[in-house]
Amino acid sequence: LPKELPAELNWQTNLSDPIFADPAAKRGGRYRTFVTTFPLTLRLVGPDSNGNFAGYMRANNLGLVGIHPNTLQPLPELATHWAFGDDGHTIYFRLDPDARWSDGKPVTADDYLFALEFMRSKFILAPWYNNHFNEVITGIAKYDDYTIGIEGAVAKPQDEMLFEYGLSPVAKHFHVLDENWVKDYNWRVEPNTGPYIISEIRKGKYIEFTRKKDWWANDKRYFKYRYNPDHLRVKLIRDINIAYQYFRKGELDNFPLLMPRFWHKKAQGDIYENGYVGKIKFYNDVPQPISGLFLNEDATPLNDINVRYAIAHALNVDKVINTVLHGDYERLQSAHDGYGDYTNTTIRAREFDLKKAGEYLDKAGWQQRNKDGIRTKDGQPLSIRITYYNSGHNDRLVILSQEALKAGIEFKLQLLDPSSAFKQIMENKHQAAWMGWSGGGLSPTYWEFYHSENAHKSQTNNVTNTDDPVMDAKIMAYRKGTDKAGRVKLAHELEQMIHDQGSFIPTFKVPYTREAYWRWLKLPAHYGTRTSDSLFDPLGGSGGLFWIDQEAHRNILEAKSHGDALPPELIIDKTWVIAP
Amino acid sequence: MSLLSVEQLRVAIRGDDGVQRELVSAISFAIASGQTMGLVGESGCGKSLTAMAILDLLPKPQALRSGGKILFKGDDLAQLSPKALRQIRGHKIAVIFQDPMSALNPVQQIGRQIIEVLKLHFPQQSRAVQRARALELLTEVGIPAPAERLNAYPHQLSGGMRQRVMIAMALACEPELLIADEPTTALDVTIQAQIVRLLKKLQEKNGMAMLFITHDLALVSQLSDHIAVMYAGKIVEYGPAATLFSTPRHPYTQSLLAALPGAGHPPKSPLLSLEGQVPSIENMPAGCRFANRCRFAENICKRSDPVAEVSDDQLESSEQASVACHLWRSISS
Amino acid sequence: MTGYFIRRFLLIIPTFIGITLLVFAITRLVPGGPIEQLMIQAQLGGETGSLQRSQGGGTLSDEQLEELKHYYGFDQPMLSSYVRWLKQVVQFDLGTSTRYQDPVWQIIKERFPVSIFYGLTTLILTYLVCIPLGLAKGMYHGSALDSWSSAVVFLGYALPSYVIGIALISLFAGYWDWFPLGGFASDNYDDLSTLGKAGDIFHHAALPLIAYLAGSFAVTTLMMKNALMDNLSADYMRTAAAKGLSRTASVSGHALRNSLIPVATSFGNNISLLLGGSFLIETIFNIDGIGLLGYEAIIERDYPIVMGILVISSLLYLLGNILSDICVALVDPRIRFGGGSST
Amino acid sequence: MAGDKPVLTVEDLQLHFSQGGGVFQRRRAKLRAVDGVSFNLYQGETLGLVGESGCGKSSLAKALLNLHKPTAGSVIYADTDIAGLSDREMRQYRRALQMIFQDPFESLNSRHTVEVILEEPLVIHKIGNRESRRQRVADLLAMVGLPPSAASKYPHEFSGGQRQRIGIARAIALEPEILICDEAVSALDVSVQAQILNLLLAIQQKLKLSIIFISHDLAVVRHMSDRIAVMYLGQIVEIADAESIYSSPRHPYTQGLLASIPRLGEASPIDAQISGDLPSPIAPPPGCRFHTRCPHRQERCEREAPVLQASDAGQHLTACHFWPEIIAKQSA
Amino acid sequence: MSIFALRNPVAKKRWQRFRQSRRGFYSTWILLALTLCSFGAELIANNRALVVVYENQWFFPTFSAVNSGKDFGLDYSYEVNYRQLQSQLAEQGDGWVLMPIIPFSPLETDLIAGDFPPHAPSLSKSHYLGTDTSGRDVAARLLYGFRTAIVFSLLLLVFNYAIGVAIGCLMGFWGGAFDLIFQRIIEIWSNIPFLYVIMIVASIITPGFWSLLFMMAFFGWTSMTWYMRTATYKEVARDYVMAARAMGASGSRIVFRHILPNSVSTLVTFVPFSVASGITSLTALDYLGFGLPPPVSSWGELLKQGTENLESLWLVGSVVIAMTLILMLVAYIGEAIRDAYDPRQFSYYE
Ligand SMILES: Nc1ncnc2c1ncn2[C@@H]1O[C@H](COP(=O)(O)OP(=O)(O)OP(=O)(O)O)[C@@H](O)[C@H]1O
Ligand SMILES: Nc1ncnc2c1ncn2[C@@H]1O[C@H](COP(=O)(O)OP(=O)(O)OP(=O)(O)O)[C@@H](O)[C@H]1O
Ligand SMILES: [Mg+2]
Ligand SMILES: [Mg+2]
Repeated sequence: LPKELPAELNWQTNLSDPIFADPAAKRGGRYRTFVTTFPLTLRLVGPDSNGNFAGYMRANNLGLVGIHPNTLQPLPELATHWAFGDDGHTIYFRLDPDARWSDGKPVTADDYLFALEFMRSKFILAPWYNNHFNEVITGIAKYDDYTIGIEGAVAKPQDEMLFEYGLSPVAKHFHVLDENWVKDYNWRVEPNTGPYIISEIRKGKYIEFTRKKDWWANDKRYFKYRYNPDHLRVKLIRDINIAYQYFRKGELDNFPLLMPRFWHKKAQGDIYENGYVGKIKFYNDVPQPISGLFLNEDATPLNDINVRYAIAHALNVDKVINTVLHGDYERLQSAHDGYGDYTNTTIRAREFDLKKAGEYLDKAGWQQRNKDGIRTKDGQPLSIRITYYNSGHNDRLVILSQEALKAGIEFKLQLLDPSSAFKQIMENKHQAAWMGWSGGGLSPTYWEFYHSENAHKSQTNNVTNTDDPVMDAKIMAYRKGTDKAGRVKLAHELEQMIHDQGSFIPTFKVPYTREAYWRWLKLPAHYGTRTSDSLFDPLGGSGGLFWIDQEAHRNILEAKSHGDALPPELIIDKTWVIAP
Repeated sequence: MSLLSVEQLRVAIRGDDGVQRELVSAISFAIASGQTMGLVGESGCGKSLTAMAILDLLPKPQALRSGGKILFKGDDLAQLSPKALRQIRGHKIAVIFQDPMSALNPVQQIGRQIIEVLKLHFPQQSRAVQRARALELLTEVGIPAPAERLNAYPHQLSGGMRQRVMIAMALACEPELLIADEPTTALDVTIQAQIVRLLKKLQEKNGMAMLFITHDLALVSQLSDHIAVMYAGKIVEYGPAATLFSTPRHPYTQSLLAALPGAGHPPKSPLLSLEGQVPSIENMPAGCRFANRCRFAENICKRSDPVAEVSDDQLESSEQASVACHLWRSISS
Repeated sequence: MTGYFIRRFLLIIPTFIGITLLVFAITRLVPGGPIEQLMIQAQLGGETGSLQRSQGGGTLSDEQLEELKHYYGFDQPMLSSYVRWLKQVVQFDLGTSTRYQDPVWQIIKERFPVSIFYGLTTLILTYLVCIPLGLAKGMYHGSALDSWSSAVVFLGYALPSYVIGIALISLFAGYWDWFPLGGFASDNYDDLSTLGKAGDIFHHAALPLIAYLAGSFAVTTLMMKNALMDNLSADYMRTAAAKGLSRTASVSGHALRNSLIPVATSFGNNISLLLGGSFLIETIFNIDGIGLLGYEAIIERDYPIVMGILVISSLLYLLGNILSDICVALVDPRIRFGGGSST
Repeated sequence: MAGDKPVLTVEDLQLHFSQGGGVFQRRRAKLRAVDGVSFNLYQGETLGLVGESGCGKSSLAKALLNLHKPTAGSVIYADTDIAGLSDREMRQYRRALQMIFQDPFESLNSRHTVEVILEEPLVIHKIGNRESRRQRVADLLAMVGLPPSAASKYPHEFSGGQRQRIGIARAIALEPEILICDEAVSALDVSVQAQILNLLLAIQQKLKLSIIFISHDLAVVRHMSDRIAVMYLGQIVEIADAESIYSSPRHPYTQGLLASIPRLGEASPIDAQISGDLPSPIAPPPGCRFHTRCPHRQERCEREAPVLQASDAGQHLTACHFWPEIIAKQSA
Repeated sequence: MSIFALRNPVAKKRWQRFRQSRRGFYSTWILLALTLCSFGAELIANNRALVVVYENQWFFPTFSAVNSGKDFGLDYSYEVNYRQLQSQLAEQGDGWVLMPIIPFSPLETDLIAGDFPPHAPSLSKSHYLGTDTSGRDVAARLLYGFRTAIVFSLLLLVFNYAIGVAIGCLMGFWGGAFDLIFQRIIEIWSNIPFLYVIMIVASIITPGFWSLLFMMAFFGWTSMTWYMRTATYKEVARDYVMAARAMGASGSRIVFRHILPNSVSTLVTFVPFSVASGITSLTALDYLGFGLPPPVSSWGELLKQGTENLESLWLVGSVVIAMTLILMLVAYIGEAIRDAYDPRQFSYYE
């Protein structure tokens, strides 16, 4: 990073994209939702800071720039302007002088410098952050109180750099970094920059957020009309089925219905028929988790590509979708879906086809069948152990193994608890792993998953042990590329190679979100945005769009107590649906 | 008139197979005030059942009184209401049981157990009076340091003392009839002798009648005015203590006496023993129950059950005596 | 007698050490301890949240692993860290939770009131119901009352309590709305009057209590019934009858106390259940009790909490055993532990 | 009758049980069940052993057979001191020393048939093959007067007398030299008792056994014994041949005991009877152990323990300081 | 109640008394019948036909190796769908198929077009108790699950008793230091959190039938030990043991020939309750997901599905009714055995 701010920087900002909140939104009310485990800490980093409550905490910390949920263009958040250095891996930010911590102190460059120091500190006991902020972000410079520069490790396309190398500030005046930090800051409410701040904690019961009175960003273009409820109450309800009972009684405002069983079977009855509660299915367009069956190429007989292909053809994913999944999920066609241009849409996952499976197996020498109908080679039955950790997937795997048996392949299902399953997989002791990696970012990553440097080693993400020099070269080229078009091309090629390798069998994707909600919750005209994970997310970059209509609240309660029926509501929105 | 007269008493037991079998069949005897009647017989012949049937203390539902009358001062105990019967139990008729350990409540102080009877039958008495009476009773039965013993638990006493406590309890209401069911079987000879002396002394003092059950022939002969010999649920011979053992008539009584060591037998000489076994309840013979072991048995014995006959040579003396044997006349001659 | 109990207390020590040492060793063997959890977290990527999450993460260096091991105390050999732990325990310091970062004792203490409330109420209600019921069943053995109560009691015994819990909550809280859906008290508990508070707690406690109780009736009731039947046929009952006592009087005056002996024996064991609770019921009814804490601690490998609960529960268990003996000695004068002369 | 050489010599035998106890208890109460017993047993004789319940008769029997390891003293059999031998070393002597137990219900394993029960001693001592053992079992049954069909039955199917016969058959299966009958007939009725006594007498005749006959029934003991020893609280207080014990008992306890037996047709004598209970063997009274119940006790009795001795030259031994005086007083 | 034991008159008496208590006696027969049924489960619930007659050839698919579709002139080479074959042959008329009463295997997912699992009970579809969330027949899974549970708990019982009896017996027989040490060990043992151990094993191997069984036996033997210890102490003091020693019997002979047979018989009274607890704990483990691996039929898994899908009442209903039924039967048997062993059931009052 240069000592002085380079003069000829091209400062950019974005105040021209359409706003995505609804000006009709009304402030006020208390929004009630739930988590299934009570947070163990309010820290954002360090041990146990990754529970399902962490999202609420993180979403209350703005970044330097955000992403427009529909156009995917960068938006100003804590920075008003940004500019890129010549070397291809530095960015400069002009900070918004309006930005304030929740305790009223201004957010300045020092808080960013401190953030890096903080994230690199041993005291936070967060090795992943330590690594990330050492290896990915290599430097930070303060040019004045409201101008900073950040240097990343490698050159990337500009849009990716903005998010990869972006940084959230950490309130310097709040933290004392020493070996007691983890303990001392466990339950302290850290100053934040977002719209809400924790106002009440009842351990084991609920946590309540209250909207800041004069939030500094209230009238900023992309924050206006958002984050409407005055209070958010996050209740602890440990059992999801019980949580649904709470929702049914109106003690929760909405309930996610992603699971087919909830959408189709549970979400029925008078509250729906009488129109007190509405249902919505909203298609979105976000990177899909990389979920499927990962075959370990180091484990016989999976080293044989024919066997891998055969397994792919023996996997009746469609049947699973059409039965236990109620036709709700869709087939994931390739490893990386939902990445816009990067996604290679020409790739089709291998279809369930017993004939093809049979041919591949014959070719691989598994011709005989034993008395149970399982194919054998040299007397050994063709039996594949599938390691998984989610007992909720029993149904799916049971159907898959039934169907695979028709092709003469036996699946032995090994359900382990998550830690044990990961341990096994990380040590490459698995044969096939049924799992999903969370999807994210703007473009796919390949190095961790497919580069030979990570193959045949424990504790890497290359769980298929793919080891192909041609692929290695392309991965390195892709990693280094800054030109989007070139990277897209490489990504398409790599995606094809992964498909040809046959060691990852893609399974499902869920290109939508589904909710049930009491009708006093109001959504904007278009319900959500392209990247809405959840329509009733009260916080976050694409959230906070809904509001509570107090009058409707009264009316619905009244109608309910009298048993009056309102017109039922079922919305299916396909604005963002991607044609296959 | 006799105080208690039992007529044709029958007791049946329900076996594990659910079939009822008569274990005590048609027993009759009578006890007059101030008299002691001894009931002897082998173990298991039905002595206890007879005794328990009198006060309806049979284990239910396994055992039940299946017939007969029990006249106590003219009232049939078998016909009394449970409430009326309770008034008699412990008050007019008291019982001492064989095993003093299990017959006392192990978790209650003995004083309380004694006072309980008094409370029940003399509710008008004050606590202090009852306590004094308990103390007096313990003294009377010869328990050393009785005041301390009142607060003792049964397990803290020796067998002999426990049996004395039982006796004290039984005597608390000065009953008119005392049923003593093998009160000394669990005790040693020296202790037994003490207890027997005690009972005799108390009987003389209170003038109560006593039904004394044992299988010890010698003991019963020392204690009783009349003796009934039971065999397999029947009284086979009945008579005054003075003559019954000196001139036994029933072959069973005879063989019992012959089997006793001592008296007529020089040491190390063979004793006269009774071979065979008591018939089991499951297959009681139709005829005389002793027939299978009787040296004199004839055909008639196997066929018909002998009824108790009054032995006529006793008629002159006012004492009642009877034998249940077809052949007793020929045997004794 | 005192000597005997002193000896019993001393014997707690080796047993206690045995239990804790064994479990301590197991905690070292179980995969997925806090370090591995951190490794997984690192592997899967650090953050969650829409676009900003990354795909997969990196691995930890050996140096980092060493540091973590040091932080959690895993760098020491098993035995020496056990000794260190034991020393702390002796000074009433149960350590710090690896998940909550709070002192273990404080975390457990926070959950005591709820657990003890349920434990104690269950215990009391069990005895209040089972003893009279067992008595009635014993006295009227074979009657219609006996058969039907057996059927009901066994039904409760056969159904797992969590199934009962779910059924209850779905019906009475979800469908009919008679009871709240869970929790220990209303959110506005503090504003209520004393009477209101009690009512509120009962209102919340009714369903979980039924779930807890349903299974516990069978054992105690049958124990009571069997003991009573044994005593009804005891010789001293015949003595009581011979005294002229009525049936009720002799049962209440004699058989009852003797029949309580086996129930008293089980009393001490139940003490440790005071804090046990069932984590499934606690999950269903949203009760923040010790059972749930323990279960989560095991699943999440929060060893200090596991060990802390173990310390408390095993001490309670061991003391409960002694308490049982004391109870029995109180009910049964024949028992004088230690064999010394007692007259 | 009695041979001159004793087959068994018992000297100062003691058997103490420790009461209670546990790891941390240092002081244990000692129960002196047998406390210094000496006597000889001669070839072919029957030695009766009487005394009240709890005076240590069974304990003495078990100590003799090493079933409880004696605390002190010696039991000389075949020139060996068998007291305190280990179970393994003891095994070779077990053939010669056998015992019949008091309770015929308790002492037979109810899970085994009579055949198994009777065969067991032969199996243990590896006598004969299966065939010959079967034969022997049949012979034994015949000897004790049981039908051959009894072999396949279980003990529960027999009456008390029959069960005791099985017990006797088992004891004589190994043709022992010495047989200890520990209250072998106490649990039986008179009519059955007579059978068993006759059987024992017959077997003794046949096998030339030496018998120690334990009972608290003095009439029975008298009928069976050549010599009689009277025990009180772990010690022998009087030992003499049966005739002289019965005709001229010297020890006040023996006298009381004899007077306590009810006799057919006789009223019980009121005098010379013993009152009170047996003191606890954990804390036996000092001096003469009987002094707490003795009608003739004097101050010396409380201090000084009498020795078992014959004050005259005869074989009638008594442990009492004052027996000559007492006898004199009584005959007066 | 084996035949040889009945020769012993005591056992005979107990058997008689056992038969006296009607409820327990009938329960025994019902449970026995159910158990036998479950052992023959393949003949009751199976997707393979019992008999196929095709072109005058007889096939017995239940007992033979897998028949490929081609064997019956179908166009696929994997295992025949006999239900289809049945209707097909019925139409064509060149053969017939006899299916078991429940024509589904417990692992088979039968998916009905136009509806999503779980399917409600239906006679016409032969899903008498409906299907679970993967479309597997509930009745079939109940039956097979019962077999697993009963075999599991019986084996568990054998292991627990074998270890518990051996150790308890030795504790009672040797007494002293051995007794004292084992008392402590047992106390320690019974305090180990069981879930923990299951998790260790689950992390090293998938908990299968046998591993789970060994685990549970490893921690379950303690309760029997206490009982055996007291029983042995009691037996050792009895005369017949003394008699055996007087004959010169060795320690092992005394233990194995005398003490064990006498003290073990009463263990029968505990058997029903051990069986019940075996079944419930297996169900609980399955419910928690620490039990048998899928797709093994298990009641716990069905229960879990049922509680999560309360609106599909047949799921939770059938498993709860089945569990209640079995456990009630077991409890009644237990009562009857107790009555048979301990007949002192009388009072001195009416
Ligand atoms: N509750 C019962 N159930 C079954 N049988 C019984 C019961 N009570 C007694 N009997 C049987 O009745 C018979 C007579 O018993 P009872 O107690 O009257 O004999 P007893 O003459 O008093 O014998 P003992 O001298 O042994 O006391 C015995 O064979 C006994 O087995
Ligand atoms: N195994 C034992 N452990 C401890 N004390 C014992 C044991 N066996 C016997 N005793 C005690 O030793 C004393 C003598 O008992 P023993 O059985 O020898 O008496 P006994 O004369 O045979 O009595 P009985 O006539 O009742 O059989 C008694 O106080 C008894 O309680
Ligand atoms: Mg009797
Ligand atoms: Mg004895």
